[in-house]
Amino acid sequence: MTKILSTSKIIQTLKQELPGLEISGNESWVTVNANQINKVSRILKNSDGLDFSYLNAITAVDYIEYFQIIYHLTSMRNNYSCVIKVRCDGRTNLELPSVIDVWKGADLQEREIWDLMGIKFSGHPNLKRILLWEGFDGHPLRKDYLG
Amino acid sequence: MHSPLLLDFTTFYELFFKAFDTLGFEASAHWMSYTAAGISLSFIAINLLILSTALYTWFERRTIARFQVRRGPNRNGPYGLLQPFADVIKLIMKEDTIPESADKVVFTLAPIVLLAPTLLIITVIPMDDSTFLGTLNIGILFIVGITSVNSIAIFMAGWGSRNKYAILGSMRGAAMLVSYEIPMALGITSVLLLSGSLAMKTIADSQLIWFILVMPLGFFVFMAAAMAEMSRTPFDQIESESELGSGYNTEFSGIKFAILFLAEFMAPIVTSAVVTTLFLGGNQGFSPIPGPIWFILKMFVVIFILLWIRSTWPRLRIDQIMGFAWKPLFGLGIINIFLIALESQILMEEGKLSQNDMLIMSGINWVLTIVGLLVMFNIYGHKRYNRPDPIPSQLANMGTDLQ
Amino acid sequence: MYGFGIIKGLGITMKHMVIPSRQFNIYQYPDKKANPLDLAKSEGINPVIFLFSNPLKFIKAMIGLVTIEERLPQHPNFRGEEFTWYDQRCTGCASCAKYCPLGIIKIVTNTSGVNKQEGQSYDIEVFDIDIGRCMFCGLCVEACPYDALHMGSGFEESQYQRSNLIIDINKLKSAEKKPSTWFRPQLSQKKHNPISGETVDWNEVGRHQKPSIADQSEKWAKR
Amino acid sequence: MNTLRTEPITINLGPQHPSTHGVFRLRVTFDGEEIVDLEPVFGYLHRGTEKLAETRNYTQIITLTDRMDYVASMSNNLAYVRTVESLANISVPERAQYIRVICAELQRIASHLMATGFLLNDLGALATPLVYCFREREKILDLFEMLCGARITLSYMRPGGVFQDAPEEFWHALNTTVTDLPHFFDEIESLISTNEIVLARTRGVGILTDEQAIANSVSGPNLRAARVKWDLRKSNTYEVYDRLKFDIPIGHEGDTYDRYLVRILEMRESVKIIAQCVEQIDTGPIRSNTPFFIRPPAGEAYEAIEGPKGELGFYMVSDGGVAPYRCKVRAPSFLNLTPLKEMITGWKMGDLITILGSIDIVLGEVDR
Repeated sequence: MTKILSTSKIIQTLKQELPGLEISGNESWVTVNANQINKVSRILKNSDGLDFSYLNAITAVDYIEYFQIIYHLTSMRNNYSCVIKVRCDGRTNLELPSVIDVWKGADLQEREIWDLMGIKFSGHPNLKRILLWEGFDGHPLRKDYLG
Repeated sequence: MHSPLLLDFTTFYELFFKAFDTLGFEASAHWMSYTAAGISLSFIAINLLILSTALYTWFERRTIARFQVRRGPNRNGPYGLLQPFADVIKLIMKEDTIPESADKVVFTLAPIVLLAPTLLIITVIPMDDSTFLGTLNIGILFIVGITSVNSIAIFMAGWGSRNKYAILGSMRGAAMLVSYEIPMALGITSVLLLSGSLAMKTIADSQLIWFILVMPLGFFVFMAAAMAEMSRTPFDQIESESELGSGYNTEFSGIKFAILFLAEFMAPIVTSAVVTTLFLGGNQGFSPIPGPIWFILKMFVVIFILLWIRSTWPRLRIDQIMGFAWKPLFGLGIINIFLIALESQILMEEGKLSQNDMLIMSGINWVLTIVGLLVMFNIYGHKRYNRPDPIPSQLANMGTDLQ
Repeated sequence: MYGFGIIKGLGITMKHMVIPSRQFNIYQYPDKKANPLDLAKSEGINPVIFLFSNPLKFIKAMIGLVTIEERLPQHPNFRGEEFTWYDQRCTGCASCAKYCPLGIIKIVTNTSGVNKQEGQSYDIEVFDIDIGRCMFCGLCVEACPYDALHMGSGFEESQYQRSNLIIDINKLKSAEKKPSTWFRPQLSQKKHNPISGETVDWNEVGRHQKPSIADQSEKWAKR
Repeated sequence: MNTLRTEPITINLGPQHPSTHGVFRLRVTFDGEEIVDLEPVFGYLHRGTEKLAETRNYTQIITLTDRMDYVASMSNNLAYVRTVESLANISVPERAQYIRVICAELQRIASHLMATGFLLNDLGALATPLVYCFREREKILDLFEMLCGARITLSYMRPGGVFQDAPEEFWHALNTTVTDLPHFFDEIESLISTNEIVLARTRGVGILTDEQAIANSVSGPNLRAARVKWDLRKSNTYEVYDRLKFDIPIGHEGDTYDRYLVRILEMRESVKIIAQCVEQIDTGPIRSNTPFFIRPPAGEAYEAIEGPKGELGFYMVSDGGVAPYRCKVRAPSFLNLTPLKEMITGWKMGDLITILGSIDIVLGEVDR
């Protein structure tokens, strides 16, 4: 069974590596500050105890007041998983550091999130609409989009 | 021995001459009967060939369907025999479009240029003791010369239609057809060495033992080259459906497409006729069945093998095809020529080979071919065939407690 | 051995071509070319007698001009078109309309005033199923609490106009009652076959018998 | 030869192209026959499944999941209902779990047969292996027809089980199919696996190394072909997979041939799994008592299964209502396309088609 890695260990490691990091968590997920997700992901991938080499999925959820980006990670070598959440406040000009330089698998998923949710990923080399055509008005997966 | 088919130029000429002579054209009867015989004979030949092509498309579709556990066309007419005619009618009734940016002259000419050489080849095939054109004493040279026009026609079709897929297909076609001329010529040369004549009829008659048995290697080289020349699987790069859509004929429609396809499906018939003449002893056979029937039976066998191969093998990549032409096939062709030349030089007496000589040759050649191929396969294939057991990557570990 | 793989492949395709058991197990929809033996069999006579009694047809069959109908084999569970609906069982609860993921069932009911004791207080005026948009998921059939709606087994319902694809209440009432056994274990237990079998009456398709008025009143009295 | 200059040409491969497996489009730049650049263009089959799911209730979404990976509806159903069960804490009876596993494995065989057939079609084998594979797939579809009345869009599973028990004749038909299939695999392997033309076309072509595969979130047979022994059926076992014995085949180096071979080997394993399931299955209920309008408590769940194409996951957020607040699909074919450029660049036109065919995408899932 893939175990869920205890979030306290993740928080501990992250705090050690990044002293000024805003971080909180409950038993099933860790919430980190949006601006530092790139640095966090680098630590998550490269630290010995964590070793989250595989990015399962990136999901964005629209909670009206804020957007939540959820990273599902798996460590294939140690067979455990974790969930990292990032909060993005506001509804316009949302921007988040891209994790594509850590996990290449984020490429298409970040493009999809930009396309359907309208969250920009700074540092993504090819942030274009993916499922809809260029020039499409609005981001359809948002709750306020009325097709 | 007189031709039972009567499809002989001299016979026709004499018939017309008699007719014109009795009608009173004394002075001009010669050239008039010459023209009339030519026109009527080519009319018959072309229509026969087109009809047989139509039936061949039906045969091909049915046979491949059988290989694939399907039924094939079976709705139009008994056993779907009218399907090719339905196809032709549909194609003729379709709008004949020419792309706006196409080179219109080249585009229009391409189907005709592709069809003409294929039609011409049949004139020198000795179905019986004579051919349509009488005995042309350079028959095989004529065939080699006339088929080289194909590459130009295919390039014309691709270039003229100004389509990227078409140009890719035709570039492949031009490169491939030109390359495979050489092994084909090598295969033919080895036949010529034994028969000592360029005339198709003489080649067929000189086969006291069929040349396929005398020189299996030569047959293999010629067959592979011929398959590439008519771009059949595994060499169908020119119009590889899964890669280029349709290749050089992407932009063609209507009657032009029909002509292109006519030429394409005529190629196996003509090629099998050539193979029958060169390697399967032409119209040789035993007596109750007449020669032409034997010829057609052998053609059917060749066509069937082509279809069998077509429905089984995947296609090679373009660079592999080119490599196959220049590396193994060219080499095998040269080796074959040397072998045949050496053997015939030793065995030939007064420029003639007896049946016993040919038997000895076939024995030596078969042994040499099989041993050579086995050695080559072992050297060439050993590395590719055997692979060690896979080693799991160290990057993942599902836990040892499972299993 | 390198070089023999392609020859082995040729053997496999040849095997498929020549072994008849692989070749003649092909269904031909909607009809197949009948050979004389089939025809004689279908008419129930000896092939030799058939040859003499009907030589023209025999020759026609020989050259493949005679066709006989052939249907694809179909399991009774098949969920297809031609919904079977029993108006005697339907109470107009509109569960089916509510469960439909696409919302293509339209029901309009009216109080009829008849049969109030039996619970049929609703008169169904409109019952439209737009099978032009239907995806035959069967959720409506699964939802029906009184087993009034069943799937059918057909699939040849093409029409020239979309409007013809709407099955209205008259069509449903007049349609042949051959329900599919999909999600109806009571029918599959009876080995009902919608393709070749009999029509089924409304009082045979229920999961449970409808209680009579006497039963119901007794039940109420016990309370 | 510096004076001889060639010009690269750009070709639109698709959306209408015979071997892009649907309406996929690739903007490819060729230098002669060699590929120097390519850009995949998605979205020609985008139907907004995730948005549609937000307006339907939990049972109705099952019909939407059928239409994502339309050659493996059963796996989609399974992944979806597992997520709903985890969200709403629904338990599943044991018989239903076995039936689900049987269905998922049958669907895996069907999907892999299609992938194999189309790979050979892309290689140019004139549809003969494709027709043979389809003939076998047809038998599996017949089984599904017995089971749930449909052949492609099955909608068989429900949160809390499956909606109807398998009829008697299903088990007989399943037995014959399971005994027949290994013979067919032998046959198709002797037709394809040792064919020198196939070897020449696929060995060493389009190599995806294990590091690349993991970094690019590749999953399923493509990941295992790259020597990574990772299968969610073992690593994160679900349903009754922990009671079944099976191997996880891996490839040698991650080329096109390995991706093909891993699929064949996986089908053989699937047959073994089905045989074990048939042995172990017991009578019992097939569906726990679940309402049609499920109202899971507010929360979220991510459940993934090993689908035929890879890790098929659903992430669902519930706000306590009858419809999910957010339903995200982790589509394996979509993510398997991430390393496409790395794999294809530098190869020839013919290789592009075979590499794309060996990745085994389904456009309904890529574009959702």
